[in-house]
Amino acid sequence: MRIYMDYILEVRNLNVYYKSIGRSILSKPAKKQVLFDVSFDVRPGEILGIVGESGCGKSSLSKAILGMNKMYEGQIIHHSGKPQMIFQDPFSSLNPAWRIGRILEEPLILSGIRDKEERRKRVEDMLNKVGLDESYADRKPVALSGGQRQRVSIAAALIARPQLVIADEPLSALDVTIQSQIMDLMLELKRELGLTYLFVSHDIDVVYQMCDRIMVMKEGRIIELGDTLEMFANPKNEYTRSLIEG
Amino acid sequence: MLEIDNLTVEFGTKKVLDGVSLTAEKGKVLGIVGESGSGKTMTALAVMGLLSPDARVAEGSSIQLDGKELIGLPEKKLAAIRGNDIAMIFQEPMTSLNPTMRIGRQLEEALRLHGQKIPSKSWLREKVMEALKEACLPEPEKQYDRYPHELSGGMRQRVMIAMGTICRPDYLLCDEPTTALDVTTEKGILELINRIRTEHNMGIIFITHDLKLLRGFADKVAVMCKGKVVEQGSVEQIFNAPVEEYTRRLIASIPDRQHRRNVKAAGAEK
Amino acid sequence: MKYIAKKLITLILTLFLISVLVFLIFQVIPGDPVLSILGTEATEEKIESLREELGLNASLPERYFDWLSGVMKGDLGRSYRYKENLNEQMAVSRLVAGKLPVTLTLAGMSLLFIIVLSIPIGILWGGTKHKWLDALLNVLAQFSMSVPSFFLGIIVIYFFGLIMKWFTPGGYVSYKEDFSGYIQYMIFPALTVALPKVAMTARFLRNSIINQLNADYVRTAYSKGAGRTRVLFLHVLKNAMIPVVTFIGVIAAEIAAGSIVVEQVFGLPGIGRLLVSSISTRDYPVVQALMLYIVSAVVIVYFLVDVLYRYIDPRVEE
Amino acid sequence: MAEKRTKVKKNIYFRVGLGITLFFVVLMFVGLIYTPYDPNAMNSSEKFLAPCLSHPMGTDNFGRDIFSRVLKGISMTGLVAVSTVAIGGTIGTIIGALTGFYGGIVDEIVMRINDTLNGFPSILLALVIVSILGPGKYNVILALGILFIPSFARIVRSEYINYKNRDFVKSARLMGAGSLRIIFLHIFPNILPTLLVTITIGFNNAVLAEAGLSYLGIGIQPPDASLGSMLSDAQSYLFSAPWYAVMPGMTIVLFVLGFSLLSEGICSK
Repeated sequence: MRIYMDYILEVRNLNVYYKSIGRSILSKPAKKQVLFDVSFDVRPGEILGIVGESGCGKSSLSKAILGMNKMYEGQIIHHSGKPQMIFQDPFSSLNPAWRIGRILEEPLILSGIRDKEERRKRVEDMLNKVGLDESYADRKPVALSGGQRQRVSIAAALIARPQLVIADEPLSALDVTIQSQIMDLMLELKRELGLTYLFVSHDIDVVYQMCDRIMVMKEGRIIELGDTLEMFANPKNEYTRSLIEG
Repeated sequence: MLEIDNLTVEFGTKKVLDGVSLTAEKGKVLGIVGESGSGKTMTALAVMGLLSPDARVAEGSSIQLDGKELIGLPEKKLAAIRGNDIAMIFQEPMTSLNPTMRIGRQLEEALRLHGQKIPSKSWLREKVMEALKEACLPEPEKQYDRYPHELSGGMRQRVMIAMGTICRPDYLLCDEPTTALDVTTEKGILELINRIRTEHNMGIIFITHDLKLLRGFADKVAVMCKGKVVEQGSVEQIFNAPVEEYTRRLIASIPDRQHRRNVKAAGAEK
Repeated sequence: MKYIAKKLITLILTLFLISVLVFLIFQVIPGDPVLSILGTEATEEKIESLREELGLNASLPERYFDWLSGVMKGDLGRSYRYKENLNEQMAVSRLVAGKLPVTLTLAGMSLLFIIVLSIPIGILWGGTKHKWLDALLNVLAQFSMSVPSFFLGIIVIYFFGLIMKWFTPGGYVSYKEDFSGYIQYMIFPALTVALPKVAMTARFLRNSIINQLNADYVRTAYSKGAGRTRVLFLHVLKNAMIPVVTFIGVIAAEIAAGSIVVEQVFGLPGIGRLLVSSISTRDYPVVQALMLYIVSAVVIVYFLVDVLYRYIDPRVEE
Repeated sequence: MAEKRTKVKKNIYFRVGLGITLFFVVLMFVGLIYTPYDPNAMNSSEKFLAPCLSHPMGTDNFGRDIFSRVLKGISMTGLVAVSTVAIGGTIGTIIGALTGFYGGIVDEIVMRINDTLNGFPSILLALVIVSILGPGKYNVILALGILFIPSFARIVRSEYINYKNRDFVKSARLMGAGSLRIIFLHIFPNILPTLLVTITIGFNNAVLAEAGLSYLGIGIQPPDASLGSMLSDAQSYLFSAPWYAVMPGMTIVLFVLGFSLLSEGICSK
């Protein structure tokens, strides 16, 4: 085994299955395979893009890595603390009954920070980091715009200092102008907090600007993986070229 | 000519549209772009007279179709125009068709509402078949008796387009018809709309939030923000020499690869 | 078809569960059935022979299957209170058979009233543009849903019976003697059961119509040039009626509950009244049988409504 | 906050409903400690008095003051309904939350039992339980309490199924929140409005069910006063003393109307 931390995440020969809703509780639920022998590594501090059309298995991959779907064969080796996730739909990723302050305090409570004062300070500090002022702490998600909510859900994901963050289509539910602001925010936070992103998206242009390396997926398989600039200069695979020309 | 002049619409005290002036011509594509809440859909609904009851069209607003004023027309006359002279298609293909009525019958209804004389049932069926074929729907005979939920998003949008254009209206309002579709189907729908425009010399008013869609598609572009038309002009003028700051920012936000790359690289040295 | 088969299995499963539940409830009752039949001074071997005859000594599952097979064959055991003749207890099935048609007519007529009255009111209510009419109907509905069925019965008796004299309160006429008189009398109890349910169903239909009116396909219909009435009747009504079918199924249980009380108010010799009297006299075989009948009927209505829902809504996949 | 307050002000149902409900809640507590006359004191000289100043609701066939009996009846019915909703509500909510959140076989079984209990018309199940335990207010409370568990369970379960797949629950789990914490701390506050409406509807059904049972004579037994039993006595004197039936009847109607307007107000807020 490697002694120094070469990789933050290693995935070896991963096959992921889904329970298709069985006819009824009596019959055995049929297993549908969605990922076929996926292997790749993630280096600390990089942004690895996972791109492909809807249904290519990229969300199933992120769910398996986060432990949300236990039905898989193969290995997923984490070399970092608990990975966190940034969700696509800003309207569903925040608890509508809680104030923003309470939402951001929860990860701190769960990571064992007892002192209320320290938690309050870190919540305010995080709000500023994502470009919102402290007064937002008393508001409820319903009073915020899509872009502001996405900033809060990013804050919630990062406040407990994770190392690996999986962003599953974080921009596609937002307006174009807001998308670029969120992109800048994510880049800034990555530099400041030394994060590693797994950036899942169907939009090749967004992935091109954000990611150091790109993994192209189709029907549950990795069909190309490599450095962003090289891949855009001469895509090896036909499908990748059609995605890039778009 | 479809002329919208100083259209102002208020919801209670909030001004949703403020002095919107646009003109659309037959055979040409007028693109309307703006973020959500900019009033682009509201403008289309105002033209169709489908604003919700608590919306108030202010004095001095005017929408004229070939010289005939639409604002203030009795409901009966407006209904005669809808679908026949001006038609509209919507963003959500999933919910825009009646879920419990067969596709064929929903298309027939468009003809029944405006066709003066319907010689026979078979004429009606044949007309619908024609429209379905024109919209490039595979096996139109089979589609006729299907229900909406049995079709894919793209096919449903094609049915919507067939339904909108079956009575050969002069103008077709398209409210973000491809936003809910994936990239390949989107291209197909845009080609279909273009073909209908040229074949029937139909005026297209294409509403979208995605400016880059209009680049190779629209003749004229109007940029809307917070209920006002911020800028309008030919597609070249808007893309190459935008006057307003807001338009420039909109264009800048089109993920232009090289520009963002530099921002990322610049940040890295810091 | 597969869906119906699956639903049939769940129906049988539920009916089985009901029979077990009903059976168990009456095993847990304090007091010995034999004593309540023979009375306390009965001699020892008389008690023993009756105990044997009723099979009370057998084990629980045996008694259950014995009871269940009896039910299948229509033999629901013997009543404690009612006597066939001097020394023989009245068979429950015969006791019930005489009274079942009364309750069935009551439930049937009230269901008819509910459908006939609530649909037009619901359409008027959902489709109307006038805010005041909507508010008025809402207050009326709230009011009629707050009236307990027995109090409503008393009002109907007082108003229609005593003052308007449209019927003679307590003047029940058996269907055997004078069928038209029977139906005429039954109208009033049926109305009493139906009224609160009419309000509920009409309001449910109103909300369903308003939901549909906000759907995108309505906007498409208008954009095709359809008028308001065409949209309401041709497009919205059919979609709005689908959930109403299930709703009517759901209130089937409440119609049964309503009939039990209203039979008491109007003095109708139905199984509801029999049930109440058997409970107060602790005549458990009768109570057991009636419960089995009522609950099975309600659950079967659920099943039928579920299948009907499947049939009229094309969207529902296999 | 100002915008929210005007919405409440404009909401007539809420205000009228709250008004009537508070009026009855006050009456409920008053009835516990004070009544103008002794509700059971018979006074043969004052039989069948029409509503007058000394007897605002008139007197019954034994000359008892109807207003005092109605007052006692309100507090009795109120107490029964409150305890019923408390029992049925808490147990039903817990069952609904657990089956909704965890799902699986347990959920299937509980749902089957729920369907079966659903088959029982409300009155019938209460009748059966009362026939086993015998009438009297404690048995009525127990019977109605059990009766309300399935309806609460069903409504709470569907809420939990709706919320359990939401992203904020997934992110809570990723942060290390345990299931119980998610059920009661994260999801529960979101279902409060629905729960509140179910409680008010439950209260109404409890009042109607108790009155029904007492009317049939197997609910609350004398000497405890109950609006239901008063109505069954009053029915035989309908022609000579209609107010004897109307007074308790209208009290029930207003009591229930108050609550349903309140619940209508809450859910449209």
